[in-house]
Amino acid sequence: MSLRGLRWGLAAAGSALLSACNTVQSALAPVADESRAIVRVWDLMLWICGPMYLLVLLALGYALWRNRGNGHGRASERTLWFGLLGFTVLTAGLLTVLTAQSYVQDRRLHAPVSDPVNVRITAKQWWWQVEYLDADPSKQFTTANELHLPVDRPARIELRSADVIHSLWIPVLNGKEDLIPGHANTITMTPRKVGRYRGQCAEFCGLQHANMALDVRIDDAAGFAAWQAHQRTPAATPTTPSAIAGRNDFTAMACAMCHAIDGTDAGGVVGPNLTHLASRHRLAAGALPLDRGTLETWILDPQRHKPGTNMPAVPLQPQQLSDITDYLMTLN
Amino acid sequence: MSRAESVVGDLSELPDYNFGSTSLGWWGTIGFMLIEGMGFVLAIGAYYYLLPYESAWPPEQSPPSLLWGTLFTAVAIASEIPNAWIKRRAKNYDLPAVRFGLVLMTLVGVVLLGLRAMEFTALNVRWDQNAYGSIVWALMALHTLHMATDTFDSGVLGAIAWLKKFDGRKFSDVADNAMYWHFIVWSWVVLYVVVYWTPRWM
Amino acid sequence: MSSRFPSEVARAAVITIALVAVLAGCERERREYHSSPTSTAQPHSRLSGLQPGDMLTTPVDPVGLHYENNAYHIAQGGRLFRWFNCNGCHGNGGGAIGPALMDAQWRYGGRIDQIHASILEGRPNGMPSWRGKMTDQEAWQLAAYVRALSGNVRKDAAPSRREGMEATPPLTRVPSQPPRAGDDSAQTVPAP
Amino acid sequence: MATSDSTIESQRERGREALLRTWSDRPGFMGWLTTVDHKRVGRRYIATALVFFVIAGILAMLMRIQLSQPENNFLGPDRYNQMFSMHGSMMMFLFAVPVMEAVAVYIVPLMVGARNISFPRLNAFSYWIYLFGGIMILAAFLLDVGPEAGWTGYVPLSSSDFSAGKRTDFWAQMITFTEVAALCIAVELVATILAMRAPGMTLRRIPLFAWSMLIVSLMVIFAMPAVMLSSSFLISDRLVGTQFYNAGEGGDPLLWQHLFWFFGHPEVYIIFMPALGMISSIVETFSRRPIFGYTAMVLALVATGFLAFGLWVHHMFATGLPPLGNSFYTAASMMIAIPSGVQIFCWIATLWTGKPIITVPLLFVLGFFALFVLGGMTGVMVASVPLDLQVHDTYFVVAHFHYVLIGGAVFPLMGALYFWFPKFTGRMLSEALGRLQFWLFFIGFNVTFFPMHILGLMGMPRRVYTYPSGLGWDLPNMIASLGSWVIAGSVLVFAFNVFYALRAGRPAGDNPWGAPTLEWATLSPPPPYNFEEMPVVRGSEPLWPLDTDLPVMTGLAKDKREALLTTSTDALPATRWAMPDPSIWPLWSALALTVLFVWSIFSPWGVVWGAIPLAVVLTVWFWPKRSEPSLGGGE
Repeated sequence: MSLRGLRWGLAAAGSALLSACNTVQSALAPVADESRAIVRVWDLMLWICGPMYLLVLLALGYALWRNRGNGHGRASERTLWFGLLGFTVLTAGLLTVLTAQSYVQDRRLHAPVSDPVNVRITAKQWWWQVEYLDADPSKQFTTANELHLPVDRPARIELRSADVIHSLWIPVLNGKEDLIPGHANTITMTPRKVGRYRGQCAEFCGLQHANMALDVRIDDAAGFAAWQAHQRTPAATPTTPSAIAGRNDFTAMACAMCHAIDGTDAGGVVGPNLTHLASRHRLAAGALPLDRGTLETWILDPQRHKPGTNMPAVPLQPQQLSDITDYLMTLN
Repeated sequence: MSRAESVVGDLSELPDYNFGSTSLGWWGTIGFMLIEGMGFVLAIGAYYYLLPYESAWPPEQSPPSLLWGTLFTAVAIASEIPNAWIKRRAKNYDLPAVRFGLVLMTLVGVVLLGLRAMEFTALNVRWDQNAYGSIVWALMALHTLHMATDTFDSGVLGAIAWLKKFDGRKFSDVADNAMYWHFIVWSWVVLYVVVYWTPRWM
Repeated sequence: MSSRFPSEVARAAVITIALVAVLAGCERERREYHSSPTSTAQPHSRLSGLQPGDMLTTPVDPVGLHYENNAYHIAQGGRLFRWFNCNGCHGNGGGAIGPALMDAQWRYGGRIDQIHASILEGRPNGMPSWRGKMTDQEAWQLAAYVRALSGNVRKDAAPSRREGMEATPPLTRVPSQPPRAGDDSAQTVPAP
Repeated sequence: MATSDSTIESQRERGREALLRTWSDRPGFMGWLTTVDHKRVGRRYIATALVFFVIAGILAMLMRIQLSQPENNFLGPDRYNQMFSMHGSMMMFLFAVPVMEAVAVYIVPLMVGARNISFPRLNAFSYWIYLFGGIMILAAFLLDVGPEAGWTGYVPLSSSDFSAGKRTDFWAQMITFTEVAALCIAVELVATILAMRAPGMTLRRIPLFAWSMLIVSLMVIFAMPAVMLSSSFLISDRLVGTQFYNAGEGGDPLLWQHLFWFFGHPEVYIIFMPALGMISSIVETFSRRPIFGYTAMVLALVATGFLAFGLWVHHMFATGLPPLGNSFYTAASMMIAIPSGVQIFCWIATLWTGKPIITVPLLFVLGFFALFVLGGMTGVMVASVPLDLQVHDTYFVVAHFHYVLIGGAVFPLMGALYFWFPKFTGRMLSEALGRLQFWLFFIGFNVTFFPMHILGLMGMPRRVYTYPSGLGWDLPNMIASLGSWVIAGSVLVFAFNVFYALRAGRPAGDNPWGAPTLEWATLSPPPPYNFEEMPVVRGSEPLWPLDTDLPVMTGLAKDKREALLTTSTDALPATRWAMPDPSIWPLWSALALTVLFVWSIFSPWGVVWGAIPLAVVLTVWFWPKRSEPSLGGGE
């Protein structure tokens, strides 16, 4: 039975691996109340199901071993019936324990929260529109593909879909919740650890389902406040000649049909809001890291990096391309 | 070469047909009634699943007009009388009665299909206007499909009764056909309440 | 051993089909992300339907056919039609400030290349020129969708009802209305 | 004395010749097209299903190549999406369900001692419909019109707005094809098991495989209408603009998920409960004792059948349904582990108290224990709402259902094929090659699918055509991709084993394994009439002890096709039922229906006009003909 050995070995190696090198998108590296509650369920499951599995296989192995050499194994039917009864009762009991644990932890996921950060995430093929809601409209702002949350404060996220069904999944914070046309779902998460994490669309949503990631940042209270304040400001006005040319091109050309940059004439609502593009860390919903080079190649031919994305390759003169890139890189 | 056999009985005296659960025709009919019944149940389920998604039911239209639907229901229920009669006659191997009855049932079916056509004109909603219209049309179409098939069956059986040798096996087919017509009629009565009266009670 | 027959039958079928596939291919279904061949010649559609002598016709831009036969491009066109707010003037094709697009009336030609030109070049009395505001491919996709609005589309490529509030009937059920008025647009694109 | 023996013997000989004349198919290709023999139909059903299995497997290999390393460019997103959609759809609709029903079509009538399946022509019709449906979807796929929204086809992604063209229509129509085929077989099996059992085979003596097929057939009858309804709604949404799933016009995308999973969850049990029956046959045969706890086993099967319909919501925990309702479905989903546990216990107890002989069929059953129980454990995990919210739609779930479906269904199926191959063909498969195949399959399977548990927990969603490096996903994916080649190897070994056995396999006697059920009481392969005289059953293991005579009842006609119908509970002889002769009309009807289905993909009028030829051929099918006196065609 070296195989089961191998399997458990693999399992151990695997968990070691994942705790070692992936803490940004692992369900077993929880940093929020909700995800920790879920890991409690996981632990109990492992401790009950693992031994049960071994028990069954040992019983099977023994049944074969004791009858080796064709010796007839004996046990009266009556004993067997008692055994069956006992086994059934045991199974039922363990399942009851698991159901109870599952129910208790599920309650935590839906516990009401006080004074949450209110965010509305709208999923679109294939990116996330992130709106920070506020009683005071002037304090609301919109960004994309990057979610900032303060540590030790619950966040209440409204989930909307603009086209097909998507599913918001940030494993380190909470389980997933679907974004469904015509349905208003919400999910709450209470981060407990500052850091940068990763979320991803978990419901198959078409050609670029694979490249629909969400960059998640848990900031300390001060950092979050600063970030918010900055995001509320309109876009920086370009100073260098190339950036100025770039802005003029941007607003005059196809770009402005889809993208908005607050404080300019560009008011498109089809694509991501670029007001503070340069302050983000990833491009095209996580498809690329964000720096001047990647941004330029992205604008040059989006279909090469994200085949099927709705952003077209706008024909540009080399000069225009570099101007626009310069301008966008000033939008921090 | 199979193993040694010991003869313990003889079957040659058994009948070569039967009515009910010792005839395969009966099992076939039951099976397909179960399948189609399940289809109706789920479609009705979908109807009531969609209902709460609208503030009013029907959303903007007025409910289906009662005239044709009610007329259809009346005729359908009335048709149970000849239907039960033909089933009884079939069990008595009364060929003339069965011949006459099958023709009658076929005609009834044709008349009902005519009435059904009128019903579709009086639903007051198109299938592509909203989900309400879609599900109403779906329920009606589903039932019409099954009614049309059974009418066709009766027609074919009738033709066989007039043109071909009609043995006991065929009589039991007639009985099964009558059983299927019960299903058509009573499943409709349920659908009638759903399609015509739910909107009025909502 | 008849049990081997079906597998052989299936295999044979698959092979023949593969050949068919190689020969035919399925223009209708291709998802083209990278921008396809764009038209070089801009057809100058006349501003008047009147013309001395016999009706003079310019050939259809083959690029147009390419877009017109592709379900994916037509669907993308429908998306752009909403995103670029064509509804603002053309009211879901029913017409408002701008002319209706669901009828057989075409002032500047109902051929796809003519519509493509109308979008990019603009037309008198209000239709702005979108050249530079959208890519050539997007214009072609829009043009293909606009033709579908009046049923001028192969039925197996036409989009059906769309998600959301229903403004137009499903284009699969719009009766085909070949362009009537307008100049050489009377000659419609032959459906392959 | 000797003379009388010889006269009896010659009488039997003449009887056999008469039966052969009556029950044989027409010679040649025509006979192949017109046969209504459940054994020939069953054999070709199995063969076709295995071909589809191989094709779907090749698609899986290609996907594994694409995923073997991050940011791979072997397949583009469009191709990849079509491939995983095809893989899922083919495995579920064209392989798993059909192959199980196919084995039943062959075995069940023999097992209950019948001359043929209850509705032989419907059976042939079912096969043709299934074949044409499969060919249609493959053709569509090769023409770039393959499904692209996954085997679950969730709306609105599968709506015409987001799946332009005809791809999804072909997929939905393929479902209609396969469901029609499956429903026909379900009705046949129910009728066969409840009305055609050998005299004396009371409900308490029905072999467990027949029991499981009876329950599976009933589940098919109650589950499949749901998916037929949902796919019809989808097609009409896409074709004539109905609004069932359009949230903007009072419809709801979740209606699809409810209907689909009301079918989709029982579907899993429809696939794996036949396997339970196969396991019981194999375990009983090779532990040389009756299955322990027969009653408990039957009750467990029935309980599973019922519970399976109460679980569908556990595929929808992430859609935001009311939490309390979800907890209810958690409880129900966990409960289904109890009947499974009961059966596992009974099998182990049977081995425990028997004389187990480890042959290849039993080897595959042992593999089943190791894999299915693990899949069952992860099943308990995904039943828990909070845990499911993490692993749902990740590779953890991919691992889970492959352990349940391959470990729980394909391993027993392999065992069953080794077990019944002698009956199918009269020849034995090689044990040595069998063991080689088993170990390749077992090792390859674990290497491929175990790492997926880890991938899922590490946050890798399913249905992604590529993934970034640096998330710790690279190594497990590479391991999984390598493992898939080992599985491919085992399939090749199996193919060779079959090929070799058909030509040079050791001839098998009537009952090479010394098994207790009736299918082993006749020749291998069985004659067209299955049994010379109707066998009579006096216990739950009719052929044990092996050296006793087989009690039979004589008197069924030998000069025309007759089968014996018995009462449903006590199996008392009731009717000598005339069975239909070979006919070409099931094939024509299947073709007519195929035309209707394919036509309706392109125009709703296809349903109307296509119905006319269909009605014509069906009428001819049922019209009494001279060629079939027993059906009242004669004068």
